[in-house]
Amino acid sequence: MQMVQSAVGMELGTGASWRQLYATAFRWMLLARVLDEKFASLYRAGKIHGGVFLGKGQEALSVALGMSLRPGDVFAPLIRDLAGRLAFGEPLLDAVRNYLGSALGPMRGRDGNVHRGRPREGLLPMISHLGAMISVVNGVLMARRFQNRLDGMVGATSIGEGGTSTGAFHEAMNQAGVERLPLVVVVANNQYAYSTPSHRQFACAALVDRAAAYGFEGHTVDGTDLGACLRVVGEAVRRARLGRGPQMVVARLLRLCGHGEHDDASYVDPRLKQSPLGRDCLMVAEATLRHEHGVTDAELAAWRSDAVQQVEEAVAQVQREPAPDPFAEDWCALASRHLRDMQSD
Amino acid sequence: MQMVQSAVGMELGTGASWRQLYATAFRWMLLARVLDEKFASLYRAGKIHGGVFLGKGQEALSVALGMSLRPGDVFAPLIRDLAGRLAFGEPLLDAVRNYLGSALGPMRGRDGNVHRGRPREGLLPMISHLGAMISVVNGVLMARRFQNRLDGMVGATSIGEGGTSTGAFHEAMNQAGVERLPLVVVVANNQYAYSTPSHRQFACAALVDRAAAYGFEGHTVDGTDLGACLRVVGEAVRRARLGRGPQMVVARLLRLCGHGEHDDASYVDPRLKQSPLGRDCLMVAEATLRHEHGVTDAELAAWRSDAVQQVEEAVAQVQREPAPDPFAEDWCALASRHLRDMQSD
Amino acid sequence: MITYLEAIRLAQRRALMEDERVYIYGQDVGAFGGAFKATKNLAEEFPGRVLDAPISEDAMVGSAVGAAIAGMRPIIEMQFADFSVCGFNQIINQAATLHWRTQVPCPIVIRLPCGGTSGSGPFHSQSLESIYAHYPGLVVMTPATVEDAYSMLLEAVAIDDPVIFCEHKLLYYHLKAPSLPTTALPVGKARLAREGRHMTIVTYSAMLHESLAAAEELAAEGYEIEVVDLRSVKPLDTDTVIASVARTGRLLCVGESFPWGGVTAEVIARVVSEGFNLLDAPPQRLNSKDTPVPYHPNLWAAHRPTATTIAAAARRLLQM
Amino acid sequence: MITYLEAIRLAQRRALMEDERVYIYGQDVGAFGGAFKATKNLAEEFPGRVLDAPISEDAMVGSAVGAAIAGMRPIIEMQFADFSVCGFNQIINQAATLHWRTQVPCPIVIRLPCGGTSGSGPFHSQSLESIYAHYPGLVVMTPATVEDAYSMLLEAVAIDDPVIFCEHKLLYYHLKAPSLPTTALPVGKARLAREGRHMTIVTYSAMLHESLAAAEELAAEGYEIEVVDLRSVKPLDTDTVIASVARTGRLLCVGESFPWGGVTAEVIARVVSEGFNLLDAPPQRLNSKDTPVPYHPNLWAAHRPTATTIAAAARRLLQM
Ligand SMILES: Cc1ncc(C[n+]2csc(CCOP(=O)(O)OP(=O)(O)O)c2C)c(N)n1
Ligand SMILES: Cc1ncc(C[n+]2csc(CCOP(=O)(O)OP(=O)(O)O)c2C)c(N)n1
Ligand SMILES: [Mg+2]
Ligand SMILES: [Mg+2]
Repeated sequence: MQMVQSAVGMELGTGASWRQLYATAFRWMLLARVLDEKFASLYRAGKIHGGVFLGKGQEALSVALGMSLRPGDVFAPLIRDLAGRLAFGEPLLDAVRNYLGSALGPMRGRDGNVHRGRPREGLLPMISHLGAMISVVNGVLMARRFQNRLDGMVGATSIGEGGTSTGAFHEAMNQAGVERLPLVVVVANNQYAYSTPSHRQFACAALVDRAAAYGFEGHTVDGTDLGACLRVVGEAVRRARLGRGPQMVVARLLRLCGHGEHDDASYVDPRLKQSPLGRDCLMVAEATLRHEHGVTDAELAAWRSDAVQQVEEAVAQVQREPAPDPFAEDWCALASRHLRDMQSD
Repeated sequence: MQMVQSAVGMELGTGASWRQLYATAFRWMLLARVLDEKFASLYRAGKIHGGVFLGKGQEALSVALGMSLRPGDVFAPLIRDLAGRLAFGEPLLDAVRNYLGSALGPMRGRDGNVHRGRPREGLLPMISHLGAMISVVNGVLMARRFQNRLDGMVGATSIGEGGTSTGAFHEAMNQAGVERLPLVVVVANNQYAYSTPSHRQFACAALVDRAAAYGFEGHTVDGTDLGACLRVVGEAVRRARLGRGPQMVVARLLRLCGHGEHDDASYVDPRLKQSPLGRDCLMVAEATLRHEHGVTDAELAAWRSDAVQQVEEAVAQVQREPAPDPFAEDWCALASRHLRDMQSD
Repeated sequence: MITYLEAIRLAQRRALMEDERVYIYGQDVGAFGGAFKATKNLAEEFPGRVLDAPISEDAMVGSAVGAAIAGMRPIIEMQFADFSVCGFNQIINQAATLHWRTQVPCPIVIRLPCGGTSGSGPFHSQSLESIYAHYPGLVVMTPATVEDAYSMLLEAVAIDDPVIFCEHKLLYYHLKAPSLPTTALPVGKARLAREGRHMTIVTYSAMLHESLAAAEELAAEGYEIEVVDLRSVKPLDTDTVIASVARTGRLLCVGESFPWGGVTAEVIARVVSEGFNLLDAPPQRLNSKDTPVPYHPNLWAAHRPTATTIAAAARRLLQM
Repeated sequence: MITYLEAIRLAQRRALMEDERVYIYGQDVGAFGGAFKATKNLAEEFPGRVLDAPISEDAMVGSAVGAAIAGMRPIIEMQFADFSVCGFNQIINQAATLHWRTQVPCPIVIRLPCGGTSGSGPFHSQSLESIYAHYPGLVVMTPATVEDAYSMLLEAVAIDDPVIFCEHKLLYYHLKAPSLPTTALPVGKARLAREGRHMTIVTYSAMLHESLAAAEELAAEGYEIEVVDLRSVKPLDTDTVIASVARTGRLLCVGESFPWGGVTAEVIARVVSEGFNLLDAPPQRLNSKDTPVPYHPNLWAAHRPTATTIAAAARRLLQM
């Protein structure tokens, strides 16, 4: 995996300019948005089996996490993290291959869509069961501690506000607190878990109240504001890296798409859509780039066409790639081939 | 089940005197202690199979909960709740029968020791898996809401600080918050979960911080002080009953026995034993009765001999009762007998 | 025409209508009507009785047990069968043991959208009937037809034990019947789905349809295949299976769950221990392969039994 | 003399000594040495490598998977097998699928103190081998002897897959051997525990000893019973079983887990589908009864198979 030079490599105020950081983040967001839209249209065209799950509206938060991480860190993204994945260094091809089920993809067609990763390179592939990835990140960090390689390293993961209701979330948060691991958990409170509004999901005044209950430092951020996300998430990651223990960031935002592309999200309260939460972080960031950083229309157009080109090329390439061949499979789930269990099936 | 008139029936300051309340509580504690000691000696004599789990040091907290409840409430006690069970109205015979495996016991020898209850009478029998009873209490309360019978009713349950690390605890607490149920959860932070000290169990400054994270009101109490327990637990129950939503009480205390009677608890830090936490709530309460309420030696001796007599009689009776007969069992776990699954075994 | 899914919805509607002890609890089952729309409009029609749950399978099931103790008859919808394992402890240790321990019945229904569909992958495709059927105290229903989906769900609500109700997602939309049934076999009875005399295929759920297709294929070759639909895998109607084997002398068991243990092994073990002499050839079985369920349609199609592989296994068995 | 429990402790000690990637994580495994003392003194001897876990089975297993990804070889102790179901999702969906999905191995060992003991009741007595063996991607070991407890645990740590290591609590203290083994059968191979020619009993774990006692009883009646110890139930060594059945013509399978599905059904299904003609009588099986495990010693003794009931089943089979 070619890891990109991440945001924290050029820590805020040290070296690279804020403008450069902001612009880089924006370009990952843009790439993620263009790719997500491509997935949506491939889905509508019947080219993708199963579901398509987009990160629309959550790119600013996600990219801030991805850019705050470095090679050597570990990251367990969730369903709406295309921007963060790309910023962390996941090749765009991985995403395309996994959605199209290419035999050359990271999961070789065995698993699909957002269930992908490269565990050896620090990118953990999610299982569907919400909350289950956090303790896996903890385990990587515990391993690095055993190996005396934990210093300066961070583990990061995302979850939705709905996922915080799982027992797995609780056990893993508590475990990270007890072990005082350099874990950063970013909660995207996008107001809905599928169709379920937050008041049917939790009853605390603010989700960030849970940070203290686990011995985490807590942070909140406006997830529609890229600058705020870069600052707050970056700071949380910095603290974890410095050994200040686990960090939890709760972002307020709105999912600007369906739960999956099969869902028209008609249950979303129109007042929320019209509220500041309903702003599109990509457009907000674009406006900031124009007005505060003097980015021109021409630059923006060039970035977009670069993103479109990357996506089109990747899709064109993957569409020519082989599908997995069931006859070439040896249908054995064990690494220890000699222990495969023979039986008539 | 003959339910005793509980403490809240004579709410603090209304009617029955504080002295009377305190003395009643003390007598339940004493009965529980005497019975627990009897179980320990039966265990040492090889008369009890499996384990014996005592509530020594936790009687004040437990009795305060049991006495705050009324007939019609629901209570899911845990392992160290003999005093609370008795105060709630569990017949002493149930405890003895369940430990000795009498066929006449509430579980008919199918389950043993602390795994007993009378679900139809509001006393839920624990399963071993920690945290699992809380959502069951929630369910009873949800049912009463459907049935329009929730008003003025309370559901209560106990757990140790170790049990708060389970996913089940979290999911159920969150559920109670969302449903705004009249649930009272009493956490006995007795500093150890089996041998595991609290700093390996959780990392928050204080467990009561978790109350807010679930939308509960939180309370703390010195679990060695019967008066404080009656006041604080009583107040939590009162608030739940009045519709102020779920309540969490965290008590500080020390387990004054092994995890079970097989365990000498040699891992307990001697400094804790010598600290105020290590006081025996029964002796503290006895001193209070003597010095503040003018209870005489003769009265105390009479109460004790009454407790001893109740226990001895019950044990003598149960020892003559039949053991369950495996040949009389029909070995069917289903209520729908006609659906039993025939197979060679 | 009524689909399998609509039958499930209508059964729930009828249960809500006829029995005020019934309520439905699960993620997104309320106003949204559920991920598969099995509860569409029910929240509106039965205000306060169809509740959205947090993403807390353990608490969902635990609370259902408590409600059952207090006299209700909850229906719990798992969004996918695969997520039910997050409530596993409550299902197998709390719900399944309650009546045996306390004599208090535990009438809850846990609806599991089960089974593989193309592109769903390892975590949205599992068939869990073999896991739940292992546990004493549970009834495990696996309806294969629109009629059974309807009548068995009603019976699931009516009986006094926890029922694991395995609905096959592949049948939701495509399986149709002209009307709702007015009569039904009782739960615990298997059904002769097709008569024949050369071989018995014992199966259930979506595999019934693959098996029937295989039987059709073999009919063209002159073989008459009897197909038994188990309907519920626990209780398992050994008598009907053995009666069929007595007629045909040959047994092939087909299931979609993983190959180690499970329904097919249980059926064969029962038939040979009780009906050994009825067999003219070694009983055979066909399950999915011993890996997680794959995402890619090509792999998925090869992972589970299909009419083609069933017909091939049947031909081999017919030659033995 | 070395007990079964001490063999488990010593295997862990050796693993810690020889492989710095090994660590132990579980409730009370540290200074306390574990609920059964299987890790006694290990925390002291290997500072920082034997860690107390919170009461969080899900997180215990999840973190083990993460550590395995990062190159460690964790051993997770469940305090009782029964509590492992609180980590069920991580075991079957996270650990078991990792290698198949990603090609990254998941070398973790989950030690389960299994099986019934008198007075332990429904929640401290379960035998879960049949449940875990159903899932692709797991290896399930069920050692019945002191030697196997030692050598198989070492092999469990060495292999690259998640291993469910089922230790039987009844054997912990009472089963003894003069010394640790120096050689061992590889995992995946069953063992002829007793030779005979009239019947084969296939079993594993504590039921091996009940079966051997039954064989002894029957020897006095002139019957020579062959006893096969499966050692691991997944992989399951069908070849050794069939070879034995080829010699004896009769098969009785004995297991302690619940009767529906599971090891005994799987063994029989395999034997009949591959070795039907070797059988002179219907294969039979004996499991625990179809209820939770009872608390009272009288009930418990009747719930599980014993030498007496095994001998009775064997006699019936010998007459068939
Ligand atoms: C344990 C578990 N239960 C149920 C599901 C089904 N499910 C998938 S996504 C989802 C909603 C998630 O909501 P949230 O965590 O808020 O994330 P969002 O989709 O809003 O980003 C649900 C219920 C699941 N994946 N895991
Ligand atoms: C889910 C689960 N895991 C493990 C256990 C084993 N276990 C029984 S009691 C106990 C310690 C409980 O500690 P705590 O909750 O603090 O209660 P205390 O014994 O101190 O009263 C443990 C680990 C269990 N019962 N349930
Ligand atoms: Mg959400
Ligand atoms: Mg404790």
